[in-house]
Amino acid sequence: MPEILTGNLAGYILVALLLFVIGLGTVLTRRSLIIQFMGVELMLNAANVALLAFGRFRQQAAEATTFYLFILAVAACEAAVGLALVVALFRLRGTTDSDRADSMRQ
Amino acid sequence: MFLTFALITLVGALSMARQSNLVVAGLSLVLCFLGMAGLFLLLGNPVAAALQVIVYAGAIVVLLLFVIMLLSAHEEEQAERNSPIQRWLGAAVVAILGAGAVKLVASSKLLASFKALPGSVDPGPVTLDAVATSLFQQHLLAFEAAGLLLLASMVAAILLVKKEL
Amino acid sequence: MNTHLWLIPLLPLAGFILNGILGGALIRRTQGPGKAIVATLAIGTVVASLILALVAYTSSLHAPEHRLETEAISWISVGTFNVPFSLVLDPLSGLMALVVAGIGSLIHLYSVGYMWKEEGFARYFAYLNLFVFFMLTLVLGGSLPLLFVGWEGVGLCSYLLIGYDFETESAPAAGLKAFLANRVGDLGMVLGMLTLFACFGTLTIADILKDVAHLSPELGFGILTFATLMLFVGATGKSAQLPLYVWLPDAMAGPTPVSALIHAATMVTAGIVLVCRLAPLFTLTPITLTVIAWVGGATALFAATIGLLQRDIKKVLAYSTVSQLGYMFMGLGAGGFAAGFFHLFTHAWFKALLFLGAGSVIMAMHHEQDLFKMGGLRSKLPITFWTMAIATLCIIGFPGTSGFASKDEILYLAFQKSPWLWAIGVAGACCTAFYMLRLMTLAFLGEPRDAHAFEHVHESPVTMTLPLIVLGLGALLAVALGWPTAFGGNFRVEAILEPSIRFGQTAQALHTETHGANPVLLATVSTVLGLAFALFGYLSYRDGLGAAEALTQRFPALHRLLFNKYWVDEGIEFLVLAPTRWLANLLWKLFDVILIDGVGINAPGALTMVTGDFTALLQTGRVRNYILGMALGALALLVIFLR
Amino acid sequence: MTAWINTHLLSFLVFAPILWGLLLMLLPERQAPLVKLLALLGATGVFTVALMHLLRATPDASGILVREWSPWFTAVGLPVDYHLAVDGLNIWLILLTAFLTPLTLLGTWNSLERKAGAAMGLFLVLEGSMLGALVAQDLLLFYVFWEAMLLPMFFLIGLWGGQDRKYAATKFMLFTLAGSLIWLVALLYIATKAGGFSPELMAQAAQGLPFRTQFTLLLAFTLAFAIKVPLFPLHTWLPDAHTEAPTMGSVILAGVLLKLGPYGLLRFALPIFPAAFIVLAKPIAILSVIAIIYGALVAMVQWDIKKLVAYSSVSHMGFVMLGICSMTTLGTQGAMLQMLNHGISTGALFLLVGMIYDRTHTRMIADFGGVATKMPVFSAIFLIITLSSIGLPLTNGFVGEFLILNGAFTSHFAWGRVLAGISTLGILLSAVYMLWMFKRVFWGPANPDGESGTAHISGDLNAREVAVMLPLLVLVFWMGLHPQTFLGHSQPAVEQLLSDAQAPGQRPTVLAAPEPRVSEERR
Repeated sequence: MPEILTGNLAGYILVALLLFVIGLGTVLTRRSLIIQFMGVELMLNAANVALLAFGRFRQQAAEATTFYLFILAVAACEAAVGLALVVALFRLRGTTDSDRADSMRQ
Repeated sequence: MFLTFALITLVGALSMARQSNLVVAGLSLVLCFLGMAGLFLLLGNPVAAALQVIVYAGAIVVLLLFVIMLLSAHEEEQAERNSPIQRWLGAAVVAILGAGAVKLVASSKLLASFKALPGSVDPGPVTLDAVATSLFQQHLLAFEAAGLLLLASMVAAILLVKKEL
Repeated sequence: MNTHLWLIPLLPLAGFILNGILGGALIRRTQGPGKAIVATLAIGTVVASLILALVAYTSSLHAPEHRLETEAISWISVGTFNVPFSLVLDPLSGLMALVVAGIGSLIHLYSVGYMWKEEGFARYFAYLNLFVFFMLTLVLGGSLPLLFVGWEGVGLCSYLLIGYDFETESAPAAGLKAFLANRVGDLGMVLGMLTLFACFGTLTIADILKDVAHLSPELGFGILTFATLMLFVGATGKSAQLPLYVWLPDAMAGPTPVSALIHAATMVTAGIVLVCRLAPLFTLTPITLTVIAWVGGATALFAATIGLLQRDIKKVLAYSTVSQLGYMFMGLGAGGFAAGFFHLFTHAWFKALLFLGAGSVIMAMHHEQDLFKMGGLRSKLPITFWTMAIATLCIIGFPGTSGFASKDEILYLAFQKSPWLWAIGVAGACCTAFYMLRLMTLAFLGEPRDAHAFEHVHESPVTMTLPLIVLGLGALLAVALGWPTAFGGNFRVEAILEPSIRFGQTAQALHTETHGANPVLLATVSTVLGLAFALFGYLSYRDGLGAAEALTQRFPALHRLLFNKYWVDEGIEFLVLAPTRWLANLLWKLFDVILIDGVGINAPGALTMVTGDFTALLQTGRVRNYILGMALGALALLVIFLR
Repeated sequence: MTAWINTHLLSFLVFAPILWGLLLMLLPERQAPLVKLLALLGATGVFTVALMHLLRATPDASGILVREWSPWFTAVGLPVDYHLAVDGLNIWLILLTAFLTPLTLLGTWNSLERKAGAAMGLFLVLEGSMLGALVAQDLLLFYVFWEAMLLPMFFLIGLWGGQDRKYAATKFMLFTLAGSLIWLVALLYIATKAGGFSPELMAQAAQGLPFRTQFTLLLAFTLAFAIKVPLFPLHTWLPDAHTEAPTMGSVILAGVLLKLGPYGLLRFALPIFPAAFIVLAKPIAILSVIAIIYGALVAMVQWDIKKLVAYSSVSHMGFVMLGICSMTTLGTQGAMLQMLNHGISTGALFLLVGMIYDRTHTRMIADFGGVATKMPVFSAIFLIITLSSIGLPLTNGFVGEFLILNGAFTSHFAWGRVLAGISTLGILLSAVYMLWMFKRVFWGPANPDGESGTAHISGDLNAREVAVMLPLLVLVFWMGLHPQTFLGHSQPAVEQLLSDAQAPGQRPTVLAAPEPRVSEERR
């Protein structure tokens, strides 16, 4: 069994990176704002995983958790405001498709 | 154990990414977050695991689902027009980044130097005490700022959604 | 010292200002009395000038060098460049001032009757006063720029007075043409002044002439020739010589008294005055003198031939004026400055008289100017007829008249210059005799051709006939100033003008090749030929138009050539004006609009816009595309930094 | 107050109009009548102060009449001075600016239909910045004001202009900006060499540079100034800007703004790079002559009166440039006078065109004809100004042109005579286009079309308009009869300038700014 699958730092980081990439892929390939939103959440969480893993392996778990908390707070804010924006957009345009919200085109 | 939780996390994430039904996608996200909580436990961090379940899997995903229900946008809408460039380029970026990530992790000497926990000084699981001490002593100002941010975003969300004040 | 000299030009200026500002309102308020006040003011100022000029002239005869000068008042002064206001009254300018003020006041008087019913009575008199002011400035100015002030000023007044009937289509066009033709000449004038300043470092006439005397022959005669040639170009413009004469016939669109004063007696002679003023300078440049003589001769004949067939009474006189001015230049060019000036002097009287007479006829015929519609007016307009007859005798050079004296002297000098020049002059004189008799016969003799108009004809009021009589007397008495020595007379004018023409000179500078000739024989030949043509003119038109038409049919090509005035106006339009307009349009549309604006300015602008439009395609407004871009960028950075 | 004015006169002249104008722009639109009155009062006040103080001032040893000088700030080691001064070169341009502003305000009292108050406020800001550029002696300060002039003008054209105002305003802005940005590069280059922004320092530094460098730098300087003049072939912004600008904009554009070009050339380019200037003078002189003829020819075939006058500006400013490039006292003095002449006569022409535009809302020559019957007073005034513009003797135009021609004719420049000879053609052509236009607009039968401009004319000039024109008419004759009033001040300055240029070695030692007295007081 390769070492990486046993839960060393490299394993955690790999998971974090893959999560990030999946999140990015979601944002890039899906059109529904809500699911793009989920992708963004996933990317934030990938950072969380990496943060906590590094914190653990570098003996600073408590500190890392504190920052995890802050990320959590920011994510919560982002979710609240972002979803509010989605709702507002839906009210205005009747859609949650990000491609249809293209009035910024010249 | 690590492998199990990692697989749960990644499968949840992938399923979320490919689901066409938004509700199912949201539930996949819950699965992903639960897997992540498991990983946190393995990292000796029950505090984070608990928060992950409560806030993410609980509050945020519920919020998402509420919005899906509210807008009754269960399915993704029909595309206005095809954008193959976007799709293929996106896929390519993801593929390159994914491959790069694997290669990076595999070849990184830095990561390799943390091969295992230095057994001699296992600090034990993170306690709520330690987190609280760190939070309220070193990072009090940041904490207050975060509180302010939450308040501001609450106000903003209400303002945005409310039709007339 | 001599401050009163200033009053000579300034009095008419005051008249202009008062009449110009207040006259119109006054006439609108009070009608008749207002007009009387305006006219009195206008005439009064000119008459006052005349008296002052007379006084000044008499006192100048006792002054050293027969000169009166005013103190110089600073005008333009930059470093060594000094142009003051200063007036000089010497025999030349004195005589000219007398002519201007004298004939000017007569014509002012005449105008009262002629213009009484006009709307712009005050405007007319204001312009006329302004003209007298500028003309006196021109004559008396002590420096070339001051002379130029008058020079341009009389051009302006001529422009304004020709365009007096500004509501018509033709008068403004004629005014514009006059001003522009004059401006062409003025270019020469300016260039001449520039050259003279570069040569002498001063533009005061007296200083230049004094320097000329000390000029060593090797130094700069080429440039002096250029300067005098340029000054002569200026003179051709103002004095209507070839090729710039075209404005003068059109200028007849102005009121007739204006034609008499400006376009016959005074303004058009400014060129002759200028040449006489700078006589020592011109004497040094024989090439210029030759050019002057030949241009003058050519003009004399050319204009006279056109005058042969004109139907408009004023046009005949206009071409006659051009022709007579040509004689004056011929005289100047032959070295006879005094002779040229003398012809100017006599011509001023009889040509003004002819114009005023024509004005009287035109008014009697209710503004009909076509000779072919007149006839038999002698009985109805006796004073006009007899005074005009005197003038006619003078202009055709009937022995014993002033015209004979001045023209004969010029022809004699011309013969000395070149017999061909003399021949041209005689040919011109024959034409003159023909067209003058034609004019008189058509207008006054024979049967009335327009019976209806003839019914209402009656002699002009006394304000108009009085000037005619005075001018007639003047034309007769002018001969007192000079009678050719060949006929046992005394060419007094030469002695009178001596101090002006030889100013600053010590030695006789003029040495031209002379052709020995018997003056009496020459005079006899030219006079007999002239009288023969006069008779021919009378006989051709005595019995109406029939004989003339027969002649016309025998020489149709010649008739068309002359009747259409050699197509000079059309030629100028075709060769000068049209290409200029075409060039201007080309410059504007090609250079400004296409090259500079199009290629230089707007093309880069358009390029920027097009580039912008293309790059704007990347801006889809879709957030996914932007994120993709961001991801690509991040990827690129990663590749760059982690490689 | 009096004492303060005495020591801070120039600052007052510059900043009073700017601040007053900004203040007026803040007032609401419904107060427009009041704002107009306040603007007029302000402008008149500035003119009165300028007239009283500047004409009374006596020159010191170096010919400076009034001076304000203190260190301003130091940027990357280069000291910048707050150095304002009035001497023989700029005194009459300053007075011209201060004189034209109230006249223009009064002359366009009812011309603007909307937001008149704001426009007048903006106009005062423009006046202040132009005065600033005229008095600034430090090159960076000059540059700041130079660019500051653009903005109010840009908005005047762009907001209150005619149909194509956006195009014209953009063109004006980009054209001038392009020139001045290149100039800025050269300015910074020479400033780093000189260690400061004072012209004296720069002149010293320039002498040490190789000739090619000097020449290149001078080219960059000249480009900025030549665009402002505007010199052929950089002139095409002018007809558009003039045509589209509201009357007040056209007046001040022709009256003052263009003069900053030749002024800058005389004030900065010539003293800093005398050796290179002598070389560059020849091509510029040729371009000026081309401009004279070209502008006149093109003016001839215009059918918009304003455009015609605009092209005539190109022609007249060509004379100014020719005078400067003759490098003779005569020519330069003529150019100084011609700048004032052009300001007076072309400014007056634009005012007059504005007056008839107010009545008829057209500027097309073909729409008129027979105006003299309906507006005799207007026609008389227009004729006098026209004559002044074509340089009839006894009016102002003649003296300037004659001096310039004499200067060019006697210059050391070998082709000077030829150039002077060719440019006399400009005198003829100016008569052609001006009088031809006069004939078509004022004389002849009225345009029979009932919709034509002439048909809309209801009355002659009113008392306000006559009051605007009278001072201009007085000046036309004053400058024609006694130009000495205006030449006297600049005579020593011009002589000094030219002798310095011909012998660049012996210039006086560089003066330094006095100790930072003012700034300490401020603290």
